[in-house]
Amino acid sequence: EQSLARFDALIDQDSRVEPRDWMPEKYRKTLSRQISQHAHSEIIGMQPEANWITRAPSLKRKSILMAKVQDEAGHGLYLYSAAETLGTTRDEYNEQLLSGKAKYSSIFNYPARTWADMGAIGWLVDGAAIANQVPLCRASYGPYGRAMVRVCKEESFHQRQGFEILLSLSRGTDAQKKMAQDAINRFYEPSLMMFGPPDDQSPNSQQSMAWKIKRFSNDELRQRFVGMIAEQVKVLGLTLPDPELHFDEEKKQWIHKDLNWDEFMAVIKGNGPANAQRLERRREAHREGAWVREAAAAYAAKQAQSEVA
Amino acid sequence: EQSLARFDALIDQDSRVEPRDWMPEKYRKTLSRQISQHAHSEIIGMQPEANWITRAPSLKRKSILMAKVQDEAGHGLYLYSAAETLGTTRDEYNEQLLSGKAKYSSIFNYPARTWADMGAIGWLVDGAAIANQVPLCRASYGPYGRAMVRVCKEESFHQRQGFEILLSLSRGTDAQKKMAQDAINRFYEPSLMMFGPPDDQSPNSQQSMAWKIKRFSNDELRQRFVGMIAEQVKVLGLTLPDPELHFDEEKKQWIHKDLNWDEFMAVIKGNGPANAQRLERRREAHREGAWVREAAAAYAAKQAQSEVA
Amino acid sequence: SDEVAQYALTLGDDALILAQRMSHWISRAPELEEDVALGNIALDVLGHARSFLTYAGLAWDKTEDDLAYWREEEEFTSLWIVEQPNGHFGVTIIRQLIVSIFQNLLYKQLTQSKDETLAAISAKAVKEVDYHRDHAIQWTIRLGQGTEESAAKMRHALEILWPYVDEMFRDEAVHQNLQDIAVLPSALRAAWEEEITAVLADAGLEIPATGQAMAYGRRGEHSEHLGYLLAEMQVLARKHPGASW
Amino acid sequence: SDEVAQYALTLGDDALILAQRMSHWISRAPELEEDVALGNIALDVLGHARSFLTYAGLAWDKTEDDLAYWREEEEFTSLWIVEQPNGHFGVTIIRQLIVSIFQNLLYKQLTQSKDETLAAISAKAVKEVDYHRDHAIQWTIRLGQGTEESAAKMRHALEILWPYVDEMFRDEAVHQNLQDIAVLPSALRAAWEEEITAVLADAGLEIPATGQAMAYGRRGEHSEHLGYLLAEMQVLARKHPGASW
Repeated sequence: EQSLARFDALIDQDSRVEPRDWMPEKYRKTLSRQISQHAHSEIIGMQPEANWITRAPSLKRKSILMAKVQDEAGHGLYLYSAAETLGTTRDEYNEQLLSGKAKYSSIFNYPARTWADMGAIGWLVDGAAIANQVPLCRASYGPYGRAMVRVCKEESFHQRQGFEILLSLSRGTDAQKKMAQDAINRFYEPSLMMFGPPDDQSPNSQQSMAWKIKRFSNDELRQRFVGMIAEQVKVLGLTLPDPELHFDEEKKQWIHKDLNWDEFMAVIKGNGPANAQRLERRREAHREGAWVREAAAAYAAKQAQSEVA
Repeated sequence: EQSLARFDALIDQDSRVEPRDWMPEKYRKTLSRQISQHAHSEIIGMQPEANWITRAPSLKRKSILMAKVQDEAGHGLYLYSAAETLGTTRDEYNEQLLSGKAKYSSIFNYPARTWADMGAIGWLVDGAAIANQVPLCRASYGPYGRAMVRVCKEESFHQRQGFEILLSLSRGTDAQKKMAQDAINRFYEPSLMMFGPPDDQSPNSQQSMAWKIKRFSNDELRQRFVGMIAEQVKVLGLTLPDPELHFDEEKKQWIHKDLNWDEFMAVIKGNGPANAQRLERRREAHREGAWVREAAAAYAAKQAQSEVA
Repeated sequence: SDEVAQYALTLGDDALILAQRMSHWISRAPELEEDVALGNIALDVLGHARSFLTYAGLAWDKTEDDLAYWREEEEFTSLWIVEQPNGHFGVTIIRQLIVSIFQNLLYKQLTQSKDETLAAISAKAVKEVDYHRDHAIQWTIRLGQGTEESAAKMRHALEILWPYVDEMFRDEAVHQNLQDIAVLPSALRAAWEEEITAVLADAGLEIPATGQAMAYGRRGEHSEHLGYLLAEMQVLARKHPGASW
Repeated sequence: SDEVAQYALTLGDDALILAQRMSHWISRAPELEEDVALGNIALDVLGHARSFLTYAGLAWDKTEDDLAYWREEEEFTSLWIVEQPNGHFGVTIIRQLIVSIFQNLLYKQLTQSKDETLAAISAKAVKEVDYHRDHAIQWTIRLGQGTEESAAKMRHALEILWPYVDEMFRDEAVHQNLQDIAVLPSALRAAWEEEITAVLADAGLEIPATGQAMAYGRRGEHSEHLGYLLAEMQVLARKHPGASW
């Protein structure tokens, strides 16, 4: 009882909960799921972009893209570290991912079909991620908040790079412009859905907000994001595939077209275009790396033994 | 003694030695080595051409090339069958190939660098092979002679196709012509060396000729071949990379430049450009196919058992 | 007509991409007999591709090579199942099982098409595909029942490939607009399922519980694999525009 | 001068092809830490490639991208060792061991070059390559001494790659014409052998008894692998001649 009071006080005072602190089991579980999903998303999210590293059309872009995908592996690493402080190991989290039990951000189940997707993913997907994540830097759980600070810094860099890719394309040849517009057309709606279902259909959000894990509702964040990209797309001289999109001065909010939540649910359930491919690639890397990890462990054990002796 | 007399009589009468017949151990060994080397050459010889199947520049050429490479697998199969009649199994022959103990035609240790190599290999390499092989259709060992009849029929088809590839290139764009000439430049000398060392440095040839396995000497065959291609290259409007090449009216023979026998020996010893790659590819196919062969054997055993029961 | 050509293009594209995948096996098979068998299959399927593409090209004044080498990824109409990588031998066999049973039913039906050329190409193709189907069935049973390792590999192959089954049977405008000429893929599904279920049962295997990919190859929306395949297939031809070979 | 540019091109080409190979590992490594490490290495090496190619291009009024994307296979001067496929992780590690020890000695020496640009690029590169070398050494020891399986895989990796060692140390005209500017590869051989022999000994491995391939990448005569690599690397850039990205 005293513990709970202390926990509630920490939350009330906008102070940080740390790994050593007592916390309600459901708080732990919620965070464990959320942080590990986030880590999984970074890892799976490497794949659509890795798909264009070997084919990047200039060495500069290749270099930037490699650095970005590598950053994502890094984000995965420190998010797993944050998640591990909740008492579950990285191997266990990884097992959840490989078995299909754990989720990751659904948007990575869409294929990266053209080079322009490197731009759209950076601008829209990373953009939505940042909108989601900036408030998480103040998340009540200390290790998560601190990990997010690092992640957000790099992500905003990535978003700018994505925007630059689209900007170059939009100022390029007709084929390049067309490629850029096509990528935006494909990623617009899925990126809006990255914030999750509308507030009235998102039952878990309330508790997360009470715990100060989440600071804004799905719809609030979506509003912020769609307003931002509605402005930025003008700089590109391109359009968002949403004729209904406008700012309603009365309601003081952005009105966008209805989103295809059926598709969203189908993708989450494993029926997206690339779910099977993404998971299999992860499993393959795990399977083919098994002998390496075993050898490294065997070697470490021998070393430990010889140090003892 | 009676057996030997009978064997000698068969050879004398230009009759065929058959698997059931007694034969000198050295005759058996010579044939076993020669036929299996020939089979290995067909198998390894698939690789340089397989290198261009997925990139063939027209669907017609792709189709012809696929059929050709597949024919080579077929040749390998019936040559191994002929070789097996001498008392060594295909698995044993294969083991000799994979371990590096057995040889195969050295020319396949050169890379197939461009599409024009498909032409040069067909015209020069298959051409030289045919010159070697036509007399083998009358080889004293029955199964070998009969296998060669089938092989030769298909090879001459392949040679014509190779020539046609070069002909198309020679009538094509400048880049195509250049590609064709370059391929001829690279394959000319190695193809002349396919007939083996000059007669005065080829000690085993005498015995093979006495046994009527071999019907013409290395130099005789080389003469025939070089005379043929010297004529055919004119049709292509291209040149052989041999300024010394001419027919000596007095000696009644073709004079060609000195061949680089040091390189020939180095390639045989395993130091050609592609020896390591060729063998490793074969080993890889063998290694990765192991589970398939094991499963097939296990299934066959189960079937056999259930038929008995 | 343009519509018939569009339909022939879908048939040609499936065959072309599958032939390209299968041809990679030549010189890499688990045993020599399979180098020959897989090579034969690849050659047959390439033949079908050439017939269908040549026919499609007539409507647009294009050759088979124009269509194979000079279209961009989004202009190809192939199914995702044929784009999937070869993987190990068992993956290739399961892909062949899925596709050749489908093609066998399809071509058989197409011999009844009111379009005489499609009917004639299919009449020739169906005999060959019948052999491909048999080859895939025999190997599925052999590997499914062979060793524990081979059975596990076949289960894995089914899991990898099953998500691309639904797409094969989706009716698109290209089918619906051509009554009595095209075959509605959806109409083949029951027979296909019956047949493959029986084969898998013989092999001691089961239909896996996977999702179904939102795959729209017919509309030019392809898996991430196709771009690599085309880059390799087209590289030489594209370096020499206008050249004859 | 043209000669210095030619030399810079050889350095740039080795780095570019190696970076292309290494970059394929990102998202496929045996553990996340290696996704990061191999990605770092690829990124460093790509950086070296860009510096050398940019420098080479100055002599010919060409950009790094002109040189990377618009040359044909026979114009590339890379060594066969960097063209070799990644294979399994152990093959990549042995390739890294062979190449990074070589590059470390080479760049160290090149910091003394009379050509100031080459010296400056090398001074930066040598620090990074020193880390690559260390990474390869640590993994060689770990895998050589790890399990029986890993030791066998490392022996196999050595057998596959050793045939391409001689080529690294062959002096060509491009080196001989540039006294005090270029490093003679042959001069590095003794130190390289000493170092790699010691590492292999620590790992319980040995120099294998393989042949040496007649490899002449410096003259534009490449292994069969390079064509595929370039087709993939160049495909997009070549579809859009003159475009900026």
